Amino acid sequence: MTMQSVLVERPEIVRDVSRSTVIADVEKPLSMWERLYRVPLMRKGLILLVLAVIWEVYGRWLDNPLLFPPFSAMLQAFATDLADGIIPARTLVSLQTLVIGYAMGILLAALLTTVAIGSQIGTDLLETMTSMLNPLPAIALLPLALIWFGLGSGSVIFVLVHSVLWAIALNTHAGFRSVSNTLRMVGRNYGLGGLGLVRHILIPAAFPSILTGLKVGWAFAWRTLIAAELVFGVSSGSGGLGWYIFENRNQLETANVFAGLFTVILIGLVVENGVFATIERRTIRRWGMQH
Amino acid sequence: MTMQSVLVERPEIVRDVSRSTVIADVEKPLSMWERLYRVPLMRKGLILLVLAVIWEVYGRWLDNPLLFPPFSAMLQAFATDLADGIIPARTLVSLQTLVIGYAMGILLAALLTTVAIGSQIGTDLLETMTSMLNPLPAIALLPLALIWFGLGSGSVIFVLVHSVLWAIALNTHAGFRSVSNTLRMVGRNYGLGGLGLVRHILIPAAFPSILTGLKVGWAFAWRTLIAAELVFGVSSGSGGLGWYIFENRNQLETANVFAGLFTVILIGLVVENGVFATIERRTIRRWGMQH
Amino acid sequence: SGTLPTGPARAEAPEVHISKGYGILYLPMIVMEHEKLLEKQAKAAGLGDVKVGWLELDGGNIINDAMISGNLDIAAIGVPGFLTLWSKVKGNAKLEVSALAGLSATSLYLNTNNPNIKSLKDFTAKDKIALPGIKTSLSAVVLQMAVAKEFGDDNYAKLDPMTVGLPHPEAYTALVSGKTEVNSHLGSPPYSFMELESPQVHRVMNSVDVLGNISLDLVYAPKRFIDANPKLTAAFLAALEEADKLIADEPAQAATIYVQSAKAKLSADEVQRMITDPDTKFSTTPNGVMQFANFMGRVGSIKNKPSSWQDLFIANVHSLPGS
Amino acid sequence: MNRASPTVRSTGADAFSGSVAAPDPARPLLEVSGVTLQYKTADHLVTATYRVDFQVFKSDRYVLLGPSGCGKSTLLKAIGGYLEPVEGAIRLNGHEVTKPGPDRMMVFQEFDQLLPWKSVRENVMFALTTSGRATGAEAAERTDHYINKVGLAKFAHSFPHTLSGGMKQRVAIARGMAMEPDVLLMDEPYAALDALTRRRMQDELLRLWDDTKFTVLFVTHSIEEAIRVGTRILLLSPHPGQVKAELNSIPPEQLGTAAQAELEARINDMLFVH
Amino acid sequence: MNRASPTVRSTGADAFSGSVAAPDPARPLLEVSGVTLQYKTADHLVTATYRVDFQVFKSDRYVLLGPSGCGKSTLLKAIGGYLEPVEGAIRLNGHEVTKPGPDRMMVFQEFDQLLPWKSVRENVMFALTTSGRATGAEAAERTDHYINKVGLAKFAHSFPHTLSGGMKQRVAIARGMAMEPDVLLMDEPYAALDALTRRRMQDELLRLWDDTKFTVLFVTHSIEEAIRVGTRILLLSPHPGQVKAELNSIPPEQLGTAAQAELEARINDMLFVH
Ligand SMILES: Nc1ncnc2c1ncn2[C@@H]1O[C@H](COP(=O)(O)OP(=O)(O)OP(=O)(O)O)[C@@H](O)[C@H]1O
Ligand SMILES: Nc1ncnc2c1ncn2[C@@H]1O[C@H](COP(=O)(O)OP(=O)(O)OP(=O)(O)O)[C@@H](O)[C@H]1O
Ligand SMILES: [Mg+2]
Ligand SMILES: [Mg+2]
Repeated sequence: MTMQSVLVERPEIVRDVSRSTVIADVEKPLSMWERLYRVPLMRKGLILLVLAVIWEVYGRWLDNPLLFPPFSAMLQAFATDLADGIIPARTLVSLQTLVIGYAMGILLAALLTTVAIGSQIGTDLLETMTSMLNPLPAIALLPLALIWFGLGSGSVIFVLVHSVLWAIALNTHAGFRSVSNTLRMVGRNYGLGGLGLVRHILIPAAFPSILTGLKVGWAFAWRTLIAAELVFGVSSGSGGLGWYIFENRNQLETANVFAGLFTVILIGLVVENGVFATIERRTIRRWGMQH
Repeated sequence: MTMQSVLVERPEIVRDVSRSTVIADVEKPLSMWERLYRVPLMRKGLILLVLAVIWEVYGRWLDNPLLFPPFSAMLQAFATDLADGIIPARTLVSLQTLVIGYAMGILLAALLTTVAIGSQIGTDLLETMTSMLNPLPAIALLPLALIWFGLGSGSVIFVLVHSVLWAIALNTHAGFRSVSNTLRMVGRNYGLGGLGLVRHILIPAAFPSILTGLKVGWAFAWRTLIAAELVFGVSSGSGGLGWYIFENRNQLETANVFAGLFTVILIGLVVENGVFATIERRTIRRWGMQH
Repeated sequence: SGTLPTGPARAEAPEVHISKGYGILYLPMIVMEHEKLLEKQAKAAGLGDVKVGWLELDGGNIINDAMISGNLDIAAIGVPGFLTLWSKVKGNAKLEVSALAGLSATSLYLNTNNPNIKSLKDFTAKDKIALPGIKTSLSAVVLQMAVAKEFGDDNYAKLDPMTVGLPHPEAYTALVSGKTEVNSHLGSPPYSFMELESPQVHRVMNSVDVLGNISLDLVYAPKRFIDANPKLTAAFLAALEEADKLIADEPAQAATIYVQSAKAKLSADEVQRMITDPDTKFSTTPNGVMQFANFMGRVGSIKNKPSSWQDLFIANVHSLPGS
Repeated sequence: MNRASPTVRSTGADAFSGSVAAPDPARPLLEVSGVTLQYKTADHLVTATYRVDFQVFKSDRYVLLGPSGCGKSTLLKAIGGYLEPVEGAIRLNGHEVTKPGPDRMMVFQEFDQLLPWKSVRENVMFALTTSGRATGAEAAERTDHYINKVGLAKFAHSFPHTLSGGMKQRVAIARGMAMEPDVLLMDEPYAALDALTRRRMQDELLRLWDDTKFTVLFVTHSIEEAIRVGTRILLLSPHPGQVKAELNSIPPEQLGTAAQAELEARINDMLFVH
Repeated sequence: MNRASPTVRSTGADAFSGSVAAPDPARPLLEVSGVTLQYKTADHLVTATYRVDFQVFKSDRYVLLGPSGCGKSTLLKAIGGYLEPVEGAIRLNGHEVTKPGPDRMMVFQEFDQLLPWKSVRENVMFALTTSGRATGAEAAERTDHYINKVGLAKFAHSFPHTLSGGMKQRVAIARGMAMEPDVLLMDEPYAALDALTRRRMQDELLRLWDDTKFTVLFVTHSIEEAIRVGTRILLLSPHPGQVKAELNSIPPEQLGTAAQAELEARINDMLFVH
């Protein structure tokens, strides 16, 4: 019989699977280096070290401390102004404004995307507004900001919201629209609709996109804040990090300028690895939405 | 028998399904209004009209054309400078720089995310760089830009890349990481890996996220360009839209300032509805990835 | 210095990058560009066809940065901005800079739409004075100097808490429209003049009355450039003189040039009125630069103080009646 | 049209011989009449079902049987309220179905119907609490009961992405049953289950039915399962789906007898030959 | 350990009686020895299979049978090269499996295994061309051939999201077969198919096997299907999966006879009772 002829014949096997088998927890042994490599902080620390060394070497080679000081010079200025309490005070001022603007941006984005997901015209509204307003630079808002909020933090927050809102709204909306039809149907099956659907289904399901939006928004909030603190005259004395940078730049204290920027970098690292990474670990990574 | 007692009994039915049944193409009739409402351009046009009316009314009510001219005044200035060829010329200059910077940003983002998706340390590198550099305002790059590219479009492009790169990279990378394990496995089953996997599997699968990144990047490129054209100045007569806005601001031609911004808005609308919407329709909508 | 081998082919730089600013205070540079005066003078000095790249840059920071990074050869800048850089790089042979000549002097008006303000003494915490940049910009330093005159050196920063940073056009708009909390502005022409055309606005102070008709802007260059290009430097000075002369002799033509090259919407007549204003002076002779230097030295803004104005300027102009 | 009006049955493969029941026979719970369902895609129009009529009465275990792609899932989705018919109407208790709701709980065919951000237990519990079908202690109790029934007590705190395909489907079944809806719509719920588990689930369904007499609409591919689980079986023709026959199943005590084999053969013939 | 070494069979449920074949019996194509597979999740460690041994010889139609969640998919993924065993080794042609490749084509259990951005035809064709298994006209020809075989010629230009669950799986099957790999790994490929379509697919598989004598590893839930399709059947115990038995199936001519019923009963007993 040709069909069986190619088959290797062998005896049947029947085993007694004792349910009591103790199943050992097997783990592959790892080398020291592998174990260190597995700690994200170690890897990132290494990267930071390499970057700092590059900065230092390039700075020294350039030998133009007025334009680009080496890492060590910056660090010294940073340490001095940190000890003086100047940098912490300025950072605090900036962070306050930033957090308010950021939070308001998130709120407005939530509102806008909720409206957008609810109807076709809502989607059109969001798309149109975003494509129109998002490319506008802060100076476009200057006149309106002056009329509506006057000088000072009101206007800065207004500009911050502008820089945060659209990026978050775009990401959130795209995330919402990528949510699988099945999950949507499941939610509606529970009787959810409108806000309930957004809150219980769309937001968690689109969380990877939303997180990206929040990250991008956070970064742009910083950029805008630093720039806005210059444009929108801070009343002197009340300035934040942006003002600190500007002031030192005017006085050509370049090391201090970079110390200010370094503060921004540090905050960025802390927020990424402290806040965003934690959220990611507790949510999308845990839910199997990130690979 | 209790089990059957609750059941309604009824006769069996057997039908002759003739395969030749002509299946009519049934379509629900739509009212005129519904039909108009279905055309995206109509809806968006309506929204734009409403916004223009609000602008006009608010502008007139404010009655301060120096600060915020009504829509009609702006439109007049726009028409004049359009006819003069000033706005087209300036727009062209800006667009050239913009497109180069944008394209380079995309390229670098592609490179970075490809490296990032390839290994753990790559991911760390991207995450670290993004969280560090993304919040930095353009002035942080100024010294390096001046050293490396001098004054002029080289530096503007450098700054543009900075404003585009991170947002696109973040979105792309998050998109890559959200691609389902099954699709990844399918790709690897074909023998794809590294660049091949990125190109043939990850990019199309993460396309909704990538598109969002491109949109955000595009908007921020504009913002940055307008601001950067001021910082890096112009060699005689070669200014772009940013410079046009700056000039008119200095001359207190507020209507023209807004005409410049209006140009940015128009381009935003055209790009969104012409380019991005088309891409969306031909890709993710067609592929059932957007709902 | 100046010992570079001077072959006939490449005696001095074949190309020079110059930055001017935006506005009427840079008129001599605008005229120089428009009339190609530097090219003319360079040719006359036997330097052949020198290519001149003109740039428009806004703000002292970027000008200084561009200079330090070697992207500029000659630049016009506000006096305080120059002094800050000069003091900072003094002793660093690679980066040292020298002023070439004075550029312009004009009046800065402190205008307000608050009828209660008659003098500097009347400003209260509620008032906001707009300046292009607080504390360190040209206007800010001029205000501080005026305040120091009024209230004594120790109180030079008395009004600083009331200042806010706002570009001149926005400040003008704010003042004239009266819709915002900004009610005062230390402005330069044309904004300062235009503000006064509004019935609600009046002048509190004229900087010329308090500080004299001092130079607000000057022209400077890196020492290395000056040393390597003595003839070109001289040619530049000559071109500047010629531009100044043209402005003085033919104000109408200068105004037309300004309107043309700045694509200003102002009429030539208005411009002419501004440039012939008695407070506005275009001269290579620096005037009152030491006032700035002394003041900034006193309040600690600069660490290296020049002992005389000649310390700041190249030898070519030392013989002028500067101050 | 030869649509049957519900009367006391007298013909057919005499399977049910119990007494005639109480519910008003004139009023079906669910009435699908002349329903044509279509999908509009970018490229063309796909007709999924064409003028389908059938009626489901209270406590029916109604089975939809038909070849792959004939529109069973689409029909179920339309009844669930997710799709609007382009022709005809779907009525539940006499009211036209316009939107989804927890009275018609759906078990989808897809594996991604669990909320990935909720554990197995939370998935079931959340359905109960948000829909308001149960709250507090009752919800918790019902949740645990049904998770136990589908044999996933050990995995109650696992997230969906760590489950096998069959386990995911079992969670969806537990969720559907825990809701104790008026109509349970199940789209091939047991397709991913092994013979043993499948049998257990079928028995569970029948036991639950004995308790609560709920109505279920059940899509399956297996003729055997249709006969085991269903009281009435709708046969659909291939794409686009049209009603081919509506048959009565056999009572449980006849399972395994010649009656089953006979019905199986009959259905087989109807589906396979045309 | 009582692992069987492949010898000429002499015991067991005497089903195969053909002549002994040519291939070197000492060298299995695929050798799974002592394989333990685990998943590390954020919360805990899940052991999917524990010390599983078996050997697949060239041209085997090897069936994995076991309850839901016992680790069948996991095992298949490990053989596919996606998972590394924490214990034991998987060898293909004597070489340890380290990464996936087109020599082991996989048909996954999930419905989302088609590339959504490619039409049905492109999905199959792309697999052939990127993996280099076929190019140009040959690829096109093979593609059309297999799409036809699974009955989707009419839908060749549809995108996956417009297909029903069963249709998606059929595309995946067509893709897997078109690749004509050394080993075809199929994870419940027919679960979403109706009885008729399923039978057709099974026949298609057997016909193809007759032509090319490829090796296939097949996960199924249906004992009947295991017997129909398989030449050798591996029974796994519930979670975590361990080898319970490895049986020979019956030759096709004995299908429908008492031999089949007997084997079915035997497997049933082994799986259901322990
Ligand atoms: N989203 C969609 N867009 C367009 N066409 C679709 C869509 N979903 C299903 N179809 C088409 O509708 C028809 C019926 O699909 P449906 O999913 O209802 O079939 P089914 O009977 O459930 O099949 P299966 O048993 O394979 O699940 C098919 O031809 C399919 O191609
Ligand atoms: N990604 C994962 N992370 C953690 N655990 C997993 C993962 N995938 C599967 N498991 C676990 O591994 C075990 C075996 O899963 P597997 O998918 O291999 O089962 P299966 O035999 O294919 O079941 P089914 O027949 O239901 O598909 C299960 O207990 C499951 O919970
Ligand atoms: Mg279906
Ligand atoms: Mg499985």
